[in-house]
Amino acid sequence: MTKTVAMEKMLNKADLAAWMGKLDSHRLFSPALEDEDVWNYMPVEEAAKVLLNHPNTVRPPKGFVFPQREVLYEYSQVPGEAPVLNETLPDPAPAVVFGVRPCDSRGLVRQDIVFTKEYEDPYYQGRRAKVIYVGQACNQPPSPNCFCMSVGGSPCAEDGLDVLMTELDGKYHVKALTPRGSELLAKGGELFKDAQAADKAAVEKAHASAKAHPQRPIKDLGKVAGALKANFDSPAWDEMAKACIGCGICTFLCPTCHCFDISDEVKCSSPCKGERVRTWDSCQFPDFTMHTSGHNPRETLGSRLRQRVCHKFLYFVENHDTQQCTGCGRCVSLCPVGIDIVSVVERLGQP
Amino acid sequence: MIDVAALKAHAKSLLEKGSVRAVIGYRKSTAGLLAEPATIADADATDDLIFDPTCVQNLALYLVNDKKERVHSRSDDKRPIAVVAKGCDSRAITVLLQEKHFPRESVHVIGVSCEGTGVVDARKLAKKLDGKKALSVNFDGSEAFSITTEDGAQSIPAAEVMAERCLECRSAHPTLSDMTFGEAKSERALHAPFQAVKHKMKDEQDNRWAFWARQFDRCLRCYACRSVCPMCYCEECVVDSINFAVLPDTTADEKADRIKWIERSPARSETAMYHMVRAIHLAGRCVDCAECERVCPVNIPLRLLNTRLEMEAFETFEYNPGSDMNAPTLTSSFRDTDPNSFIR
Amino acid sequence: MTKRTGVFVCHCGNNIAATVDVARVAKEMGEVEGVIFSKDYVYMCSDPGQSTMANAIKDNKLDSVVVSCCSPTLHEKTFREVTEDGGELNPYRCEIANIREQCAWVHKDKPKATEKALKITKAAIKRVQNNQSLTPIGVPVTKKVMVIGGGVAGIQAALDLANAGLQVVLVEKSPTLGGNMIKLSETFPTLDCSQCILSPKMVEVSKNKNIKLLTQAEVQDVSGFVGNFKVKVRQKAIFVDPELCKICDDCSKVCPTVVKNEYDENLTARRAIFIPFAQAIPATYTLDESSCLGLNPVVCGKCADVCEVGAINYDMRPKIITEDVGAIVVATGFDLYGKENLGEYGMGKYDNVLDGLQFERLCSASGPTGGHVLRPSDHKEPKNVVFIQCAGSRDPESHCAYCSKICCMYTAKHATLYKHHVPDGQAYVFYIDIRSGGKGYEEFVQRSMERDEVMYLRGRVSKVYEQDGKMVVKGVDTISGKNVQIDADMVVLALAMQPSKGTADVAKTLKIGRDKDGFLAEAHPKLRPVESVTAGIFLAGAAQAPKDIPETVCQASAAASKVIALLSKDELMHSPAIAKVRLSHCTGCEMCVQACPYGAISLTGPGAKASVNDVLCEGCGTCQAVCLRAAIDVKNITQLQIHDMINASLGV
Amino acid sequence: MANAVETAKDETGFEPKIVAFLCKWCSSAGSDLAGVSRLQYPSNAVPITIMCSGSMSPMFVLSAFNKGADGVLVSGCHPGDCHYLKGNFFARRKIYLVQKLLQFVGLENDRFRMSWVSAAEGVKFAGVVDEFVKDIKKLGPQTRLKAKR
Repeated sequence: MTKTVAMEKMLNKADLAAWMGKLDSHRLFSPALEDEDVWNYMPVEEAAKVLLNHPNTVRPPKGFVFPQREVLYEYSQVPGEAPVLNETLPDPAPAVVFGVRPCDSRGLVRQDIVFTKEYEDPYYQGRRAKVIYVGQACNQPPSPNCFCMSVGGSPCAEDGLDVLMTELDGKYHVKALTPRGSELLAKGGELFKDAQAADKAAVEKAHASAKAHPQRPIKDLGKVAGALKANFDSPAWDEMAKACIGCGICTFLCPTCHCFDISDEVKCSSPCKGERVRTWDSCQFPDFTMHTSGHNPRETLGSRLRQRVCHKFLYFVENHDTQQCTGCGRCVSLCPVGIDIVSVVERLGQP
Repeated sequence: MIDVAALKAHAKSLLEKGSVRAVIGYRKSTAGLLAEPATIADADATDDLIFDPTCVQNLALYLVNDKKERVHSRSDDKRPIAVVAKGCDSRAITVLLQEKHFPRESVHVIGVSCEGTGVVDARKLAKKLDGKKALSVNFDGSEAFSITTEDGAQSIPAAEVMAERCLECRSAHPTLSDMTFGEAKSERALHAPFQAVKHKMKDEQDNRWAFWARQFDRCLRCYACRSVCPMCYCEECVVDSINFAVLPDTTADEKADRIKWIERSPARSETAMYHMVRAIHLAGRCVDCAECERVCPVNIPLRLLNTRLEMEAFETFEYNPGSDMNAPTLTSSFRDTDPNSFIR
Repeated sequence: MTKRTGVFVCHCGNNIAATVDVARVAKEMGEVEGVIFSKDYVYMCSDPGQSTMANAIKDNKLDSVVVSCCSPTLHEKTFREVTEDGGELNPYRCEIANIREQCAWVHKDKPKATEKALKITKAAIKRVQNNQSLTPIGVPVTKKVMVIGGGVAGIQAALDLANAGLQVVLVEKSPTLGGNMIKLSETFPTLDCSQCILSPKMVEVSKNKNIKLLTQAEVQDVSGFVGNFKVKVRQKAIFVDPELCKICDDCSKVCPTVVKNEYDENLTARRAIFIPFAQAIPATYTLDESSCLGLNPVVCGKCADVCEVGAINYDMRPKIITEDVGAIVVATGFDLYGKENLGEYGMGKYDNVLDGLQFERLCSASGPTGGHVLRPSDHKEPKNVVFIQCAGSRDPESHCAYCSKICCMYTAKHATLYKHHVPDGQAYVFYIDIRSGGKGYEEFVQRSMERDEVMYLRGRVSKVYEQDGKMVVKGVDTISGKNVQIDADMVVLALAMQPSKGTADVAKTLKIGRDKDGFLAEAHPKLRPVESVTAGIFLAGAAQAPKDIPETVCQASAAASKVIALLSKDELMHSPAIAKVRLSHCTGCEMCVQACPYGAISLTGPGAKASVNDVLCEGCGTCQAVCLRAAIDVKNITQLQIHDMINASLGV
Repeated sequence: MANAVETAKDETGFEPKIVAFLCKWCSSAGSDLAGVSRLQYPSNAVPITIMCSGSMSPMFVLSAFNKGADGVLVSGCHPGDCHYLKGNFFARRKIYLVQKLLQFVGLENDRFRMSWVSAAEGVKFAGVVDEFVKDIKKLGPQTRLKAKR
């Protein structure tokens, strides 16, 4: 990835709405309350109301590029004739997503690996090309269960972002990280002032203080993969998964999880007409690995917990040389029964 | 006030005597304030057991899971399993017994009374503490919780931070148990039963639809509500993508002929259908443990939906789920005097 | 899923074709997935239509067939036979799409009706494509019949059945056969003596080797199904051995207990040990436990002391008798409408207000007065008698809504008989209408008016009371429009008929329905009037509806002939379209067991899962709807099939 | 807003799609009688004959709405007249619950209806369908539970 020279600017908090106003060629999204207590990325309806003071959103922003439902193609067949397939590649209007936490953008980088590295998924890429991510550094931990630093990230990490904003006293420090990001800043024109040395110092201070917030550590991250491999057959998996209810919260809300299922949605049975769709799936669901024969290689909750943890800390590391966990803490906070991936890694991922 | 030490001792003696395979109870979690369910087979580990207002989960679920696991493991250990059960949990166990899900002798119910209060609602508590992190919550008499934060302990009227369902609970004392800890307090519903449902019913129908459409629209289809529900013990759910329950003699046709009532897409129509099927299948079986609502990551008020028909069961059909393990179920019985005027 | 479906669209002449574009239906259905043959024809049910269908099935190797035509109640059987006989295909591979009664006949707009016919037919195609081949289930039958009730209906049915060579168990609640009919004096319109015509039949029952008579017995429990019922009968102890009893009456003479005699409608008394009447069958004395001083020689024991043959045995105990039978005839008869309900006519208050049956006893030679009409209060001959019809009948506000059917005739008979007994007396009849349909009935009524000078007054009686030894009857004659007052010596009420007291219990035990008035419900009011809704259980006599003797006998014989036809086969064929459990999905929650109207489901096998008794199951699908796990389905109308039909009917 | 416009537009030529689940022994026979009597009623209701109203699974109702039904009718034998003794009593309780749920979620009350129609009530059957179609026409198309297809 080629890195352009970063462009650092300052924006008055009060001018955020004005900047957004100049981006009307794009659909704008920012974290907002979807319902009581439910933070989600919502279309910006009134820029003045965007405060960017959100805790961690319930959903990560992965849906912009990997929606829960993607139509792959439409099919139809007149009896006696050949079936007609009509590929439906997405062509969304360009969008800017504000307020993306660095852990989530790091999740995006991992999604990129999955959907572009070995196989270039046109659906993913079609959307990815149209979304610009404006990140926001976490001056305060947005969740009590943050552990980004334990998995190689940081509250001000820049990977996957086009722009990183850091809130300073009454201002935002806005750093363009990609050409797309620079363009975005350019649209703001006069609203942005060049960052001065004092500003840069303030940002560094803010970032340092953000990094200083205590997080739950994972010792020896480099040895976790090996340890997990060694503990593959440990009875502790079953024990730790005893309380697991087998829902999809941890995976659906994970910024890196990317598994899907493909099914046909029949619109009319005769003449035959329908859509082939790809929808999110979860390794925690009992039907995920179910064979037609009735055999299920991952029948137990323990084996499914192991799959989730090993995928993130072992298999992905082996295949792509990085963890597939960015420490957002959603799976820990939202697990109905307190299954805690950090505890699991501590217990089975240490030599 | 429940004597947790006595509870631990009872669990310990059960395991020491070998009269149960394991004890399902609560222990402190590393993930946050709320307790986590613990299945303890080692007598020494019973010291981890707790019982306080953070013990929100309905442990009846783990009896269902235990049954599934045992089928898989083909264990021939016939000893019962012990389970800590609050009033609502014990009602759930009663419904499971009523539906012959397991025999009475296979479970040793350690009843715990919520006495005058109930369990906390973590969201309410977080609001009440205004950002401060609660480290522990304990019963403080029959009307208050003692809450510890970094700033020390404070007593808060329980009603302010209690789960909604506890406020409407009609029987906080276990209806079925082999051993009970805590006092039976009969008068305790702080809110009128079905208050929330009745309030919602007053809305205009179009507004109600707007409300539910908004809820259904944000459903993730993570199925946490189904997974956490002790009554959702079907081998195969209407929303599952494939045939689950497969026996050696299941034919290819049977597998192919799986009816797709609901698509996997998180579209409003499909999500609405999923939640309504669940609600109708829970009619007369829902014990209002409200776990579905608690676990929902996007706060869909599922308790409101699922108690709607419980209200009918109770008020129209005089049926109270979890009160009698020998009664026929709500939908497999009828009375000549059932409502008829709604029929043309 | 079948792959070679044939569709046959019937014009029904112009009946369907006038409103449905049948050619279009045939064409469009030909394009539905899996349909390889589709044709319309002017009359599918005609011979050429049937052969078209049979040939098409064979020639195209069809594996499923839809006939789009009239209601399946008319020709489903026909087309399934064609499928099987001509097409050599399992008949359950044929389904009917009703586009006549449910479409062509009820709509006028041709395009719209055609749209609907397309949906109906497509739904049937979707259904039939998932039909299985089924074979009716053969069940061996028990060639034995139980008849419940020993009145004229039960007697007639039992005799007909026994004479056809079937074993019969005749169960009667009271100590003797005869029912209500044996209490009658003469019968209309011929005035032959009731006892004279019924007694020989009663004797015939007792002599017939094929009939086992159980008196003082009641059905307690019924299980099983058509062809194979198991009936538990509880027979009271009678404390007298009928084999030994010589009917000498020594016991009765010494019995110290006197109670009202129900065989004389309480107009006389009997002892605790008694014989109902001289011709009673079985011909034996019987000891009524409820009025006996104690069945104990220490307390009384007089009857046992005097019985020379030692027929009396206080140690007898009730017996539970279990009978396996193939069919059941229910003939539990009628009771009169409760007297207590008719306070306005002074019934039950004044001795001289009688009901019809009491009047019969007064007229009967074997009755309390030896056949002389004397009024109960003072045994004087009444000179003015008022007969009131519709006492309790045809009064939806306060009594029975229905017409009891026989009262017009028996009141005419009563008035006539009275005149024969008391030629100088005057009979008055209050009536609403006179319903005298029946052979010789109208003539009989006319004769009572003209020859016997019975005074018919059209109108209701408002009040009956006693004054100076007379029964004052106040009413209105609606023809003259005048108020009428008659100072009568006696009043006779033609009380409504209602099902006998035990009928409700019997219906519950047998699981057969009753109508709104409590009479036993027939399977079809016109076409199946002697069958109950439960296969193998038949109805006879006044328990089904008010009826007179000839009609009762007709129905009894009809029920018997239905049973004879049913049991003429060695095996009964049961519909194979029954429930089937998917064991993989069943969790054994027992909801289906609780809901099954036939008790056809039980939990069996390892893991205690639901299992359906093929013969008990009627295929209603109640189990299917209560099952939360889709673990039970009715064959050939499965949830998958209904799902597909819903889609088809919505054009999805 | 868009919905309101669509509804208004459709009101004139709107032909509701109705699924009518009829029990075989009473209501289907009753509709046959309506046919034999040549009674006229709107063609919107497509009959599906089921064995007994007791076999009416709530799933069928929900599915019909999901598949785009504007109205669903369930019709069985009068209480006490069930061919299968008591199937309709189970149906009555279950349908009552389904109806309450649909209403609570906000589906218009008039879209789901149950009736008792005996084999002798051809006139009643025609009346029930006629009235149902009229009521649904007033409501316009059912959009709330319908899947987008």
